[in-house]
Amino acid sequence: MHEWALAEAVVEYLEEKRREEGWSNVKTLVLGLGELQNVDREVFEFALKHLLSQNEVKVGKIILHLVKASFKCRRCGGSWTLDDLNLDEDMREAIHFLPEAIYAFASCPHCGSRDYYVEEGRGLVIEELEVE
Amino acid sequence: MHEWALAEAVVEYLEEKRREEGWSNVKTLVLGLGELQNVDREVFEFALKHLLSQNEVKVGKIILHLVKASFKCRRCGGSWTLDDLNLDEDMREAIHFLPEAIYAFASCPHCGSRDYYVEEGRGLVIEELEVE
Amino acid sequence: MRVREDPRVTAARRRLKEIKVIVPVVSPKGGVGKTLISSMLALILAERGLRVGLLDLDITNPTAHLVLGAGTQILPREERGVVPPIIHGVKFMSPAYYSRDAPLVLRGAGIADAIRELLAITVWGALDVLLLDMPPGLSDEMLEVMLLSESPKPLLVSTQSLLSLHSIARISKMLGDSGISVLGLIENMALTPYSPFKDRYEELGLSLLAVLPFEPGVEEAVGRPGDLLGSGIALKLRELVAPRIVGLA
Amino acid sequence: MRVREDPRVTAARRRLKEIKVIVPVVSPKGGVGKTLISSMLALILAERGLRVGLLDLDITNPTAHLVLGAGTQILPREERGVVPPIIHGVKFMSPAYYSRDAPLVLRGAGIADAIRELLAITVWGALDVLLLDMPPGLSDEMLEVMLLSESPKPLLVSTQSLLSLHSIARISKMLGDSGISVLGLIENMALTPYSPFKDRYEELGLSLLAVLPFEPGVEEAVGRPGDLLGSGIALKLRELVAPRIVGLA
Ligand SMILES: Nc1ncnc2c1ncn2[C@@H]1O[C@H](COP(=O)(O)OP(=O)(O)O)[C@@H](O)[C@H]1O
Ligand SMILES: Nc1ncnc2c1ncn2[C@@H]1O[C@H](COP(=O)(O)OP(=O)(O)O)[C@@H](O)[C@H]1O
Ligand SMILES: [Mg+2]
Ligand SMILES: [Mg+2]
Ligand SMILES: [Mg+2]
Ligand SMILES: [Mg+2]
Ligand code: NI
Ligand code: NI
Ligand SMILES: [Zn+2]
Ligand SMILES: [Zn+2]
Repeated sequence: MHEWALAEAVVEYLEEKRREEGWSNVKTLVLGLGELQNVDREVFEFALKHLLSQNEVKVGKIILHLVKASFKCRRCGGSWTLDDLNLDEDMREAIHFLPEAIYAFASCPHCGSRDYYVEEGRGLVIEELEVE
Repeated sequence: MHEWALAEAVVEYLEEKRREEGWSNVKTLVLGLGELQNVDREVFEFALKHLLSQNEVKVGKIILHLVKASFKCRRCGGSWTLDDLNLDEDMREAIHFLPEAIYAFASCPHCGSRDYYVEEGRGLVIEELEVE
Repeated sequence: MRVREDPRVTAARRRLKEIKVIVPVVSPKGGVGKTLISSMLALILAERGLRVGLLDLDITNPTAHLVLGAGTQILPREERGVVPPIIHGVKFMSPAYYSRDAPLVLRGAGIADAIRELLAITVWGALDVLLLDMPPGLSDEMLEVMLLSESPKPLLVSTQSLLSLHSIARISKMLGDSGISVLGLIENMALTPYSPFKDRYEELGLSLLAVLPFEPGVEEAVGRPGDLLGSGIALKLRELVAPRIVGLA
Repeated sequence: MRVREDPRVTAARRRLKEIKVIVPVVSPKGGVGKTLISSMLALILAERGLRVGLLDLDITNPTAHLVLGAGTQILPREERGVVPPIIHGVKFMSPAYYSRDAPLVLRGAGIADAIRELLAITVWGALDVLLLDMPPGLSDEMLEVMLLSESPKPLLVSTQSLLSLHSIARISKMLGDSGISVLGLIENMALTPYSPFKDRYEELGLSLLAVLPFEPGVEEAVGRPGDLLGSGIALKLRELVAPRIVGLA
């Protein structure tokens, strides 16, 4: 359940922002969950709500949405997604904790290069923060 | 006059693009000259036109414009420009050849950190390429 | 501010704040003994009863697990984060748990991302000391450490070679400019027990904590914490370096 | 394609295409002798009459100029690009000309930018061999080399330690996966003239070109090309390694 640590990070981030910027509540919080990190959405949402309930920051609406992972090769320019790779359970588990572990397991399906980047869908990101 | 090498790079780039994309001429070429690299505009323009005259790619209009250099600190978040730094002639000369040499000479004027990046105006960039 | 937009930065900073002393073991050159020294210091401080963590930040080429004989079979426990396994009294975290010892080829941006992720999710709990086994040089790894921890106390490692001295001078200048105070310097793999560069270190404002001899036998002790603790190097680290860290913790 | 949008990539590729063999001197670990070996090989090949270039790609910690005794006073000549000074017959290029030996702290993205710039503007002319003195590890530097040169022939350098062997296995797997054929391996700073890892190298498909002894005197020859060429290590490089490169050039 390292999803708790990720939820904690979001809550701590909101607290810090609030102190710095002086607003009182969050109206809407939009979080992107990168497909690569494969966060357990239910656990994460539960943790987030639980932590928020014990915290001073009040958040009105939480929107979570999955961001599909896409990759692009610096050598050949090719693109691909997770569906194009053969990652076993064990690898997916390692990547869950450390998304960069993917560089140990996968290379560009077009040219074999390891020199590629995650265009979108790496991990947890705060996409929008509407405050009042 | 390493400006020749930079002009050559642009011409070779246009040739390669033309072969790959199959167009015949460039209508407009817009180049940004980063303030940090401090390219001699006249020498560069002369070299570029000379090289183009000997080359198959025909370019209608060339627009060169200076992009002011700006920096941002990863540690304190502060911003600054070249005017805020005290770089002597010798340093400016080194930076002319290798813009990253600036990291040897300058740190963030707000907090002293070397962990900053060039937001804009590093070196030569192709900003627009209108072809026909 | 760009860095603040990343919730992992907030989380990593908070977690690192709970640690009394953070000691990145640094050198401009590789192969000078950073991994051996950081691992042995972690074992020695744990032996003394301190709460010690060791984090391998040589992301693309982690080797501290080999020195500790940790294997990568026992993975961190998942519990409100990832809880590092305890190896001979040391809470030990490494990217090797996840890369499974396959080659991890990453550009700097990926290295920085990996470091933020590890620091955001690793649950060290209350530690007296966290040792960081750094890769050679000053790049993304060290810049991330300087960004995420409040006042790291780098321990520099060098050899008795001129090239190494030259590079140590560069690195200590840069750390000084950034307002970081260096814990001290260890000269490793020494062929003479007296440093030929004593005066130079003084000029640079570096305190030479220990000169560790080249000890061929140490190679056989790699992977065996008990044997490492019995080596001549361990003796010196115990006497000359550990007390400095204990003093800060 | 992202990389093609950078005119420096086109220019760097064209310039590197004019060179017969490109030999990055690589190791996962630092301090194993890459700088010494790449500098000495450059001197040896030049002595044989080949047109040789040496480029220091250890951007944040360049030291090849110290080994060659090149100083950083004589700068490249500016002429339709930058023309590297010739040191003892070797066209020598280094970021140290521009960083003036101050500490250059760069994240990976800056390192990649610096490499592209240097490769786009350096006028090597027709070369038989370009040796690249690489930093330890596989990161931006090596990835840029793999991106910009068509078929580099890496020369791996290792020591007789288990940690180094482990890392060599990782690196050679990664290079193989990327379709790069390794020139061979040098075991450096050897304490025994016979490699303890011969069988392992064979399993990995690596040809062991030479075992270079640890030669304490070599330290004094650093900075003096003539003396370096007279060392025992030079003798071995001349006999066992140089012919392999000449054969490709
Ligand atoms: N004092 C020493 N005597 C003998 N061998 C040593 C000594 N210090 C380190 N070594 C060996 O040297 C090699 C490089 O050490 P390592 O700790 O991996 O360096 P780094 O982490 O700086 O690259 C390893 O094989 C290690 O066992
Ligand atoms: N065979 C050898 N015998 C003795 N000293 C050596 C030998 N090879 C390298 N050295 C010394 O070891 C140190 C590290 O070598 P260097 O070439 O800088 O390694 P790297 O470039 O891999 O970091 C230098 O001081 C160098 O002079
Ligand atoms: Mg190490
Ligand atoms: Mg390590
Ligand atoms: Mg080197
Ligand atoms: Mg070097
Ligand atoms: Ni989890
Ligand atoms: Ni110029
Ligand atoms: Zn590809
Ligand atoms: Zn700052």
